[in-house]
Amino acid sequence: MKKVEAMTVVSQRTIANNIYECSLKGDLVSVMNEPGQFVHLKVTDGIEPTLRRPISICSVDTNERTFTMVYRVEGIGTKKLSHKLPGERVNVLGPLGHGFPMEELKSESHCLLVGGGIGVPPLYELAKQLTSKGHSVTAVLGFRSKEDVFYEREFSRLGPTFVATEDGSYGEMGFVTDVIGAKQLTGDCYYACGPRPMLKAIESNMPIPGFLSLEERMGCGIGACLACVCDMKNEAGYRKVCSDGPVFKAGEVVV
Amino acid sequence: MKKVEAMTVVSQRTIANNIYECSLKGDLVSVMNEPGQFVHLKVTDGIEPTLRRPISICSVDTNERTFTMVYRVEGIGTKKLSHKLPGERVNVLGPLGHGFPMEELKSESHCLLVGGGIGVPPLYELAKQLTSKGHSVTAVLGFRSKEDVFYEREFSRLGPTFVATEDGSYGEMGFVTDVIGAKQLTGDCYYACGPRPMLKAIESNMPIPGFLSLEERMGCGIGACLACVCDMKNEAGYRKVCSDGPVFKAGEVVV
Amino acid sequence: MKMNVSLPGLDLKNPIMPASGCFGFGKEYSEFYDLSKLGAICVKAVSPLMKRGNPTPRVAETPGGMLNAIGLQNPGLESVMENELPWLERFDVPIIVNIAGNTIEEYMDVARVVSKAPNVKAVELNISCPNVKEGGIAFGTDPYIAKELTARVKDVCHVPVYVKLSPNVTDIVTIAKAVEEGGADGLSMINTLLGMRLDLKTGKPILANETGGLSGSAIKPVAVRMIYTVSQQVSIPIIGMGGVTNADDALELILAGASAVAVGTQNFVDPFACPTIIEELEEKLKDYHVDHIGELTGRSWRPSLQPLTTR
Amino acid sequence: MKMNVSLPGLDLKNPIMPASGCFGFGKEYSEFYDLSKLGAICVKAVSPLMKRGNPTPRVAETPGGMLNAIGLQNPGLESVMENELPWLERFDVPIIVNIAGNTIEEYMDVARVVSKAPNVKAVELNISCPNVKEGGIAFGTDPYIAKELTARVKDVCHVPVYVKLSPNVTDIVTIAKAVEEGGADGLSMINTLLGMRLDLKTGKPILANETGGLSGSAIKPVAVRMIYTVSQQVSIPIIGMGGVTNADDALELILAGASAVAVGTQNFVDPFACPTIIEELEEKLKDYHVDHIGELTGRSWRPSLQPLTTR
Ligand SMILES: Cc1cc2nc3c(=O)[nH]c(=O)nc-3n(C[C@H](O)[C@H](O)[C@H](O)COP(=O)(O)OP(=O)(O)OC[C@H]3O[C@@H](n4cnc5c(N)ncnc54)[C@H](O)[C@@H]3O)c2cc1C
Ligand SMILES: Cc1cc2nc3c(=O)[nH]c(=O)nc-3n(C[C@H](O)[C@H](O)[C@H](O)COP(=O)(O)OP(=O)(O)OC[C@H]3O[C@@H](n4cnc5c(N)ncnc54)[C@H](O)[C@@H]3O)c2cc1C
Ligand SMILES: Cc1cc2nc3c(=O)[nH]c(=O)nc-3n(C[C@H](O)[C@H](O)[C@H](O)COP(=O)(O)O)c2cc1C
Ligand SMILES: Cc1cc2nc3c(=O)[nH]c(=O)nc-3n(C[C@H](O)[C@H](O)[C@H](O)COP(=O)(O)O)c2cc1C
Ligand code: FES
Ligand code: FES
Repeated sequence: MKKVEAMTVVSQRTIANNIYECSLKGDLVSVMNEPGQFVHLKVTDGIEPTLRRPISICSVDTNERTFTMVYRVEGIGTKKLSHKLPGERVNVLGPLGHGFPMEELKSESHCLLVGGGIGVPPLYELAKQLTSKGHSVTAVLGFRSKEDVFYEREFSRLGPTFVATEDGSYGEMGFVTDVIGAKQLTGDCYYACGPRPMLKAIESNMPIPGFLSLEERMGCGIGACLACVCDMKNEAGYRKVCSDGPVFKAGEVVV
Repeated sequence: MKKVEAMTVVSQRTIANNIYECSLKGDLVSVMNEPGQFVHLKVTDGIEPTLRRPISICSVDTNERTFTMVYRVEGIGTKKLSHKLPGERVNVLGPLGHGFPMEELKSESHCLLVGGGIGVPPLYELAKQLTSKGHSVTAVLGFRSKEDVFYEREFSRLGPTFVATEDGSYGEMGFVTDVIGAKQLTGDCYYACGPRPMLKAIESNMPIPGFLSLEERMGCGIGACLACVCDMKNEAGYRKVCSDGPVFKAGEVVV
Repeated sequence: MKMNVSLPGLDLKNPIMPASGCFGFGKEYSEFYDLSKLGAICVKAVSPLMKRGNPTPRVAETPGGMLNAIGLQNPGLESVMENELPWLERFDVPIIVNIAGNTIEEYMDVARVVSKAPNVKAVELNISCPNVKEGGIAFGTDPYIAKELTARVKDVCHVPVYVKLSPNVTDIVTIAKAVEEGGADGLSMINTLLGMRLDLKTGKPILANETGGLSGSAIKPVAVRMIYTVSQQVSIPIIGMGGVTNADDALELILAGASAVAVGTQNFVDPFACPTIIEELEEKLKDYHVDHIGELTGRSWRPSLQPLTTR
Repeated sequence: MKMNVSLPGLDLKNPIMPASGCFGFGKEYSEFYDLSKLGAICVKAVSPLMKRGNPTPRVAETPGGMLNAIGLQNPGLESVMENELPWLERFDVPIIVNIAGNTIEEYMDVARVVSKAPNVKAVELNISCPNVKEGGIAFGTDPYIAKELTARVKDVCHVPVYVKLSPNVTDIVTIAKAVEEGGADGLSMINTLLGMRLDLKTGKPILANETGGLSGSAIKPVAVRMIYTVSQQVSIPIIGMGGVTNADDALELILAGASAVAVGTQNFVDPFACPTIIEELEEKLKDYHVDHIGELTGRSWRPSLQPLTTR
């Protein structure tokens, strides 16, 4: 049976402009094994805010029974989350959804990881697992501006890492797709997570197979409320981002 | 011009079953000089709960710029208040209303103070001010049960103090009116605060002049919304508990 | 046995059930607890043919509540009969099928068929969905149509018929009485209030459908007053819903006049909402002077000489 | 001068005013700040004779909001003319008098008289109070009566007439159009939603009046959707209200279609609510591509080629 757990905050810090990194400890970590899955968080008792908030799992430390999230403070939910201090509890439903599949990779594949903004975090656990399985990774991370950049160092440790900023204040100027084009980056497959326009551009430009992680406003997070559906490309049906995704094979759904 | 202030919690402790004593520090203390006035508290940012909560001023320390409240945890508002730790802020509107009048007392008057449950706190600052002005006080404090009793020692320091409990588990068994009758307590006047039935009984039984402090569900707390009106006894008009009261001369309004 | 409730067609172990649209067809929540614990399950609206629903975003949050504009997406009658209802047979729990249609005939078509499924013990006519262009709410705002619809569905339906009322009306009592006259066996109330949110950056509605249905704590006082008013005017039982998050909220709806209570939005907040409320409710009942929860229904207006609580 | 708004009868320094019933006749709040800062002041409902209102308790809290059943208590026309309105003359601020009556004649009587007071620049007909037995809400649910009332008051009133609509109706557009046809110069919307709370210990309603009017954050999505819908169907301006607690909420109502915004419940939460919102709003305007706040009215549905915000 699935569970929810009041997990304990073990660390909380700012790592970029409005970007926080927070680690939680608890039993649910033992079942967090697919990179790209997310948790659905209740950041407060009571009704303000009412709904849970979906946040990706950024990295997992099974030994310590902790996992880490990286999130941007947007509105009331993420703001309240950012106020949680070590020792306080956060109610966690998860891990939810289907993550980035790695089973079908040939051994020693080379994977291109493309992340934009708060789409970067789930790629980090993916990068760790890919490299530990003997694959190699190249990361292309896009941000708005210099002060928004995070986790460049972490990714660099796992493979070549390129950073793009929209205003050119750090790394390459432009979008991730510009960098990919300019540096002619490629691989056996790609994994991408970020804003819709980025995913659209990647999907239509990349000649190699790939996987896209989608975002959608959610209610239940578990597939029951039908808030988060997206259309399939080639059939009449639909997919739920929360339970069928958030990761889909490029070409499967309408981005 | 009146102000609101984010005052700082300097202490918070349990003093009886579900009863908390909390002191706040700030500039508003300088204008808290009428015993029987109350403050209207916003215990949280946001909408849960939405409204302020009225709590009596129990004692004032002008030198320390602190005042103390004693309150029972009833529902969400008082519960959230009880969770505030020293250093945290509480938004205070006040002091509000009219307190217990002392100007018309002849010198060295004897005053009977009658309090029931969470009606006891405002009488404490009153007792302090009366005795410091040279009057004498006798206090009759009623509670449900032994574990609900508070401030007996504090009142004893200022004058003879009788405690009644409904179940007889402490002090005299019965209601405050029973004690007053049994001990034939009287004085030049009385001041009473507590539940409606108690106030009614006191008003109709006491042959001496007196003052009653009323409670009513409030909106604004300042006289604008007309939530808290009570009828006058002898004329067609009405009074607002928050701004004309909470203290009324016995016989002025319908209790 | 303090908690069981007997309603037309429904023998409930307890008065708590998930509300339609907030529990899918049960599969997802069955991964959290044994659905046999529930008083009943009210499944997502079923229409004759598969419905794609509205474009996304379909939900937006509001103070103390949420807006949804799912638009009655569902796999359609045939698939529900073949896949969803048989799957639910593994649980010892009565199923209520919520029905949506564009025409009276469509409601009849679905009712005729689903009411033959062995575990379907009642149907609920959704005449109050604010999120579809045709049918839905139109049926719920006109007492004549509401009555006619109820009567025609009654003719073809093999199980009792509950009609789910919209709160977006001037006079809910008239509608309630009309469907009672039409032969309804019970009422469900309330569906969502019509609401809307704007994105302050773009200035546009957050929901692709523009408006949506408001649910959650924010609407509870509206539900209480409607159940209180209607329960005094009709003699058929009411399944109450609207903003129930805990046992106290459920009690409030029951005291107002509901015989059973459905939990909607709170399932999203806490997947264990229903079983938790069932446990807490049983515990709370100890504070009340009653042998049976049914005695609390409508106690806000039903005269009684006894004090309600032991405290 | 980005913030001034010109409406029939009203030259507002800014679009923010306290809502009727949530500010008395201004005296209490004048002890907190200079009332001349306000766009306007809408005073408590005035009836021909003094009204005692309902028994207490008159307020109860709900999730994200509150219920009130004040019952239009007020000192009556004469006292308002003699005491309240002259006192308000010390401030440089237009006054809107909210009018309540049991009959059309009563509305007319009050309008005829108050509209002669020098600082009264508009009246607001409260045809939507849920807390009185007669008049009040009845006028607000029947489009024919609403139109008739508006027209008759227009005949005798010396200042523009705004009509305050009830949200407790099936079809608010029909009512809005009816009062527009009746000659209304503007609309105020929304009044409170009908709601209720029960005391779980006694089982009885908390409010002595049983039901009350729901206000506060909880109702904001209902206000947004009604203003959005109505503003597209009428050509008279709308004073928007319902759940405004900060400048963002005010902006949401303006984008939905309001030309000015009234703040109700939030005055109780923060006596400085109105001046604070005025300041924040002026600050926020910098993020919008507009020279004047009026350009934001109805931008949720008004076509525009420009992006709304600079961010
Ligand atoms: C599968 C998934 C994984 C995500 N992972 C991350 C992550 O690792 N780090 C991170 O910073 N953000 C992530 N997001 C986005 C994050 O959920 C939103 O930023 C967050 O919900 C905003 O909540 P808020 O209360 O701060 O903002 P508000 O604007 O107050 O939220 C209001 C409502 O809108 C919803 N909402 C707002 N923005 C989004 C969004 N982009 N996606 C989905 N719902 C939204 C909220 O959940 C809430 O219901 C993820 C979203 C999804 C769907
Ligand atoms: C002038 C005045 C002075 C008071 N002084 C004290 C004091 O010194 N110590 C103390 O413990 N209590 C005092 N009270 C009572 C106190 O205000 C309530 O216990 C408190 O508001 C309950 O809030 P809650 O959120 O905990 O309970 P809830 O039941 O959740 O409150 C719900 C709503 O009901 C109102 N309410 C509930 N009970 C009362 C009540 N008895 N009087 C007025 N409003 C109520 C709340 O303010 C709130 O709006 C005083 C009340 C008044 C009017
Ligand atoms: C996401 C969502 C989907 C819903 N779908 C339906 C539906 O298909 N049929 C229906 O009758 N009601 C539907 N409802 C309304 C609920 O059944 C319920 O009446 C309403 O949400 C109020 O209860 P709550 O406040 O507990 O959520 C839906 C509500 C939500 C939030
Ligand atoms: C205590 C109280 C008294 C009110 N009295 C009146 C009134 O006399 N006349 C009126 O038209 N509206 C009255 N209202 C309704 C408000 O003017 C406003 O329409 C409603 O509260 C919604 O706004 P809010 O959510 O900002 O409070 C009253 C509201 C409250 C809370
Ligand atoms: S969020 Fe409920 S189905 Fe995906
Ligand atoms: S609480 Fe508003 S007038 Fe007393």
